[in-house]
Amino acid sequence: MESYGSLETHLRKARSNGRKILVPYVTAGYSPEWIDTLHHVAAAGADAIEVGIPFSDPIMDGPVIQAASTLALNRGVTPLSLLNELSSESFDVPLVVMTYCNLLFHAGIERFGGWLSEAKIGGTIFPDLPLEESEEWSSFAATKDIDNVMLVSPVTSEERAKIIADRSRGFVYGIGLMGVTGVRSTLEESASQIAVRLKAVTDRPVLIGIGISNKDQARTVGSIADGVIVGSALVKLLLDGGGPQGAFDFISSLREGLDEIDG
Amino acid sequence: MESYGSLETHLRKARSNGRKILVPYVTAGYSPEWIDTLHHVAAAGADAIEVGIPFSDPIMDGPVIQAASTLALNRGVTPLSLLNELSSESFDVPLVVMTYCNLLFHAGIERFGGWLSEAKIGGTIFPDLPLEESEEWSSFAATKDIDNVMLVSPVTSEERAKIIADRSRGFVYGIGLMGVTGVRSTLEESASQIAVRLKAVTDRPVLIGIGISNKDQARTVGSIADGVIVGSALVKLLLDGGGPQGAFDFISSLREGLDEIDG
Amino acid sequence: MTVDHEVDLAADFDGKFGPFGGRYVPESLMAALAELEDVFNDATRDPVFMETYREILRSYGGRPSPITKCHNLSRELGVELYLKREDLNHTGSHKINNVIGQALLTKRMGKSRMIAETGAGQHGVATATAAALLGLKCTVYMGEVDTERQALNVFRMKLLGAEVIAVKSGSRTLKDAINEAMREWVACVEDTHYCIGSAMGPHPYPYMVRQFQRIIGDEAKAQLLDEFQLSPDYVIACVGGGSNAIGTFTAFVETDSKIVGVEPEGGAAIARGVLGVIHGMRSQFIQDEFGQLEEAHSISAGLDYPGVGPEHAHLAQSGRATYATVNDQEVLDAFQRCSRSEGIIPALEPAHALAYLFREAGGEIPLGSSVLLTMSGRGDKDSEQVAKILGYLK
Amino acid sequence: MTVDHEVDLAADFDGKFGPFGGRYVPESLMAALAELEDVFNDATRDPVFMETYREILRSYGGRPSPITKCHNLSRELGVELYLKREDLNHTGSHKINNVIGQALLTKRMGKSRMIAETGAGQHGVATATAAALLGLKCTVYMGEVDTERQALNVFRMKLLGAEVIAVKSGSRTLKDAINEAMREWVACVEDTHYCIGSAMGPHPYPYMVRQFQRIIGDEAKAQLLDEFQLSPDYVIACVGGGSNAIGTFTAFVETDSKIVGVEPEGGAAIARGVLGVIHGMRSQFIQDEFGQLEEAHSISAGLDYPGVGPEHAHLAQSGRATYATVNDQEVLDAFQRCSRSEGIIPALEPAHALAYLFREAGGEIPLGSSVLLTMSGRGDKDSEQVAKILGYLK
Ligand SMILES: Cc1ncc(COP(=O)(O)O)c(C=O)c1O
Ligand SMILES: Cc1ncc(COP(=O)(O)O)c(C=O)c1O
Repeated sequence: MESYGSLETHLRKARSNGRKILVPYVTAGYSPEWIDTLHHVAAAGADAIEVGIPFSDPIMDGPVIQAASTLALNRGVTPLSLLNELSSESFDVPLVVMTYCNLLFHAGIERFGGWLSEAKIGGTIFPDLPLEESEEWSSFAATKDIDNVMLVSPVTSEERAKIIADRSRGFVYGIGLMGVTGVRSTLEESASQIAVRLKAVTDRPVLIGIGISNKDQARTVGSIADGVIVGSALVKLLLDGGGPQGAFDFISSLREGLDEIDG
Repeated sequence: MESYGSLETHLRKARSNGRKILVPYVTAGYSPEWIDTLHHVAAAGADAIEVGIPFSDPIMDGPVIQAASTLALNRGVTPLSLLNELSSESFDVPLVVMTYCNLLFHAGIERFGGWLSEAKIGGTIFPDLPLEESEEWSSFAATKDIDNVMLVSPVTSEERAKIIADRSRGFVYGIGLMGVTGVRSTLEESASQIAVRLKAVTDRPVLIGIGISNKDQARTVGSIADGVIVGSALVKLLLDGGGPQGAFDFISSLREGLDEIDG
Repeated sequence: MTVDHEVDLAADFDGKFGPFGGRYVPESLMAALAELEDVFNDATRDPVFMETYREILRSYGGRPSPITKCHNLSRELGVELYLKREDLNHTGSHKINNVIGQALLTKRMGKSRMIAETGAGQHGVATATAAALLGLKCTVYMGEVDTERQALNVFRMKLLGAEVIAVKSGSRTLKDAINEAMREWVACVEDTHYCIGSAMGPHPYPYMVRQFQRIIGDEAKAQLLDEFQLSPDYVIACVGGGSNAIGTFTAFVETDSKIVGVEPEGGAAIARGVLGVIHGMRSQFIQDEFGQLEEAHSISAGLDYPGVGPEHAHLAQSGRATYATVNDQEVLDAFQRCSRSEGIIPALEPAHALAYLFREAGGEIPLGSSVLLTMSGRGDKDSEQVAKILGYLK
Repeated sequence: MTVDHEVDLAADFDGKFGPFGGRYVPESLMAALAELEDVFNDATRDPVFMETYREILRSYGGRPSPITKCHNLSRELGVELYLKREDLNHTGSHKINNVIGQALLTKRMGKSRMIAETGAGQHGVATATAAALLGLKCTVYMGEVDTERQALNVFRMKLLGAEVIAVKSGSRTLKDAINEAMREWVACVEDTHYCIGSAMGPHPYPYMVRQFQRIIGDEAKAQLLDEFQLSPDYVIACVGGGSNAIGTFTAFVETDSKIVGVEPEGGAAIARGVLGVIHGMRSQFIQDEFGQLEEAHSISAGLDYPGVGPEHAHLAQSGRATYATVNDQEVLDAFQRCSRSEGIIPALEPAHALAYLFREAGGEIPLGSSVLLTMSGRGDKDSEQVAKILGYLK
């Protein structure tokens, strides 16, 4: 049960160093500069980066990430072309692919796993692959040193949350609110609650995502959880023309916020 | 039963003089010159004139007479205004009003009868007042020396035709074909047939109308019946701008045709 | 559930409803009307004919139409409202009851063609439907103005195989379409039946159409008794020519129910018309001072007729039924309220009946009353028009 | 006539149709789906619930819908054609069967609101109707492209009290409306039920919708036996998501009848799709080489879905049913032919089933066969579109 790959090893190490974990999300291929953006985000103090592979029907994503996905798809990118781009890059932090399970099943677990390996991906997040259907991929992924991260929602029962946390690898993704990805001006109470609940049932790194958009929110949640995932706020900045440097500045400020937390 | 008014007296006299009877139809008020038209038509050799009082919903009339009625109604004429115009005129031949029974019932039999009397009208034709409903008006009309003319159609039974012919006053109107008023290029066989049938059941003058549009047709039918009624062909000529003189010429030619018949 | 009204259907009848009714048509049509009357009387005494009529209405037309108890509106209004759901019939209104009957008579007379007048197109579509089903040719007369306003229904009739003639005479609306159909009928009466769309025209039409439509009220009466042990305090229906209303009322004339017909303010032949003889019948019509027929003006094309069937004139005169009017705004409001409260988008015609009920519940109609209201048709046909009026569509 | 399928309705079921089906949704929705499954299983074992469901469909929806034997088409085609007349239901299609069931479940779960996706608007109108009837709030998601193409249906939904949200993401059509409804559901699952419109989506939807729609086939089977002493040789229905088809087929899966589902050529998820996991289910979808969902292209908005319900994928794979495709021209021809020959203007969706029959009568379908075909909806909604295509309207 307590086996895991290098993604989780990496995050556990950060945590044991008293560092709060910061995982920014970037939509792959949203612009030709996306690779550059990843490098800037890494340099700004990310502990891992979530790379979204655009899917035609992203049911867990709000308008911002949908828009980024559409931009990317309209540029003609494919899962393979994006992963190919990544395979010739190297990053100091692990990459975690976030996408929908049809892309996995369509390519086939082995083929898709192969593409991920080539791109040196350390983990995967499939928001529409529930516990009950995840075993096959999780096991195969493990053979490629890919940690399949699983999600727990505010309405997941205690019992089920524990099972999911056990089965998850890399970290446990606590969903901060009932809703899809998107920028929210105020932090939902549910974000801290899920953090408390998850910390109580697992020793695995607990990261909270969805609805965390700024330094204050990151600091609040980060003081309970092991860290945070920030997606739409970053992507919005990129879509608004912030560029790699803007991303760097934004992530740096979040880093700062997290670092202010009294370990 | 054999009582009748001056209209019938007039037509019987013509017939006994070996003359074929010609009754042209003119829509009252179709143009300011309509009275003038009546005079010309009388002068051209009509034995009586059918004067159509426009009604909003003339179910027995085809497009030509409908158009004339609409012209008149759009000029703002009313049954009373038209009859008033007639009351200050005088004609050598009897006038027969043709209209629909709602105008009669709306004004009321006595009032309408009074208007007709004032205008020196000798007869009436209500194509939508059937045998069964005609008694009240016929009787009242008789008191005003107005002959109520009744119609027999090609599909009227022998028995019923006889009753209608008996009840009719002025003349018996034989409907020349199954259809509404209108110009037809060929004469229907039914026109001669109804003439034969009616001549066999009545001594009253038998005039055939509907579908008789030219000299040849008039001559053919007139050689069997006591005469003909010509409506749409004349009205069409008037609508086409033929004017009183055109009407005179056309009626003269029909007169000529009828006069050629070997009494 | 089948309602047996064979006996009554076959009753002979002289064509007069008190001083109203009769047969005022050109002599050329008298024989055809006499034949129609005979064949109708004969057919309705023939169990095979009646069984065929009922079976087509059942297996093709969707009868019996249900009675819907409207829980929401009943609560809101303080009365118990029951709708007779003619909107669920094939082609979307009560019109099918009549056209199936007349199409069967057409075949029985050995005729091969039907003609019909139509205003908005509902009766035209129904007639074209019955003609398609029974293999008859069909020509529909429609005022030119209406063919433009209701282009989609023109297409539907053509789709069903009918020929549609745009009538260019007079006001180019329904009354002129009736005139034109009558004229055409004179010319082709031998092989053609004129399928009149309401309980109007010369005898036997008002009577015959009523008998084909009385299935509405006969069913409703039995259903209310069966399902709710109820005899309604009020029976309400909208009145254009008057067929859905008379088809409903007939079952209740001999009961204690109060009967209300609802006319549009701009076409209230009973409230504002006077006696006249037009379109083959003696009845009430909206006319000018000399007896020229006027145009009706109502938001609902199906009630846009300046006359009314003679039996309604009689029921009004005798006091057995009362006739109320509602205005276009009340109708629009009722259209929306019924949609929202019950999930039933009514045709604008029965929305008149609803408008009256909404206005009078707690007024003329005492709280606690039970009300049967005939939902004569569905509102799909009217949605575009209402959307435009309300500014939702251009 | 009432069909009793209580026992079967209450059967538990694991959500898998062979390798198809399942429940692939964000974790936030898993609890709601589990609750829905429980409440559904419980409700369908509760005689009071089932009686309410049936009674609303009867007294409000117009059930049972009749079986119409098509004498004219049967003669023309050389087969015996029986139509199951879902077009006569309230709101004009089979959709009402499902939404009444789900609206009742919504109340049973103590939720106050329904959301729904819609393509052409039929399911949206049906959901808004059920919501109005049962006093629920309602929001309908509709691709922006569709709100423009079907502006009138948008108005109808609003008239019924629903809020309509134009979805601007992706291709702005049905598949995106589904995505958006799912997303919205995640955010409001506590007080809101997602009323999916076809036999698709995550478990228990495909199963639940089938159970609410199987009244079609259960009734039809009993009616054919009752009225015609017949068990049909062929059972045919059109397949979009697949609800009318599965609702029909279920009664015949265990009989000898041959079963045929008909897909549009441009949206043939079974004939041309491949295995995928989208919209919560494992099934067949039309996808690009990497698994991105493609848009469907069909003349009929109701079949314009690039996937198909999982039970159809299973019936196809197991060979128990066959799936055919027809093209838009065949559908247009069938639309016209059925109108003209039978006086029934079909919706474009069931015109697909007719088109297959017209093509294959005397071919794949031997002369003399008896055929049950589900007339899933009426063509009023499509008349304008067809009139434009045929050049009758601009
Ligand atoms: C739905 C509906 N109701 C009522 C009417 C009015 O006709 P009648 O008064 O004959 O019932 C029409 C006429 O088109 C109609 O379509
Ligand atoms: C009349 C009709 N038939 C069929 C369909 C297709 O849906 P399904 O495949 O779920 O029956 C629709 C969908 O809108 C419809 O309106």
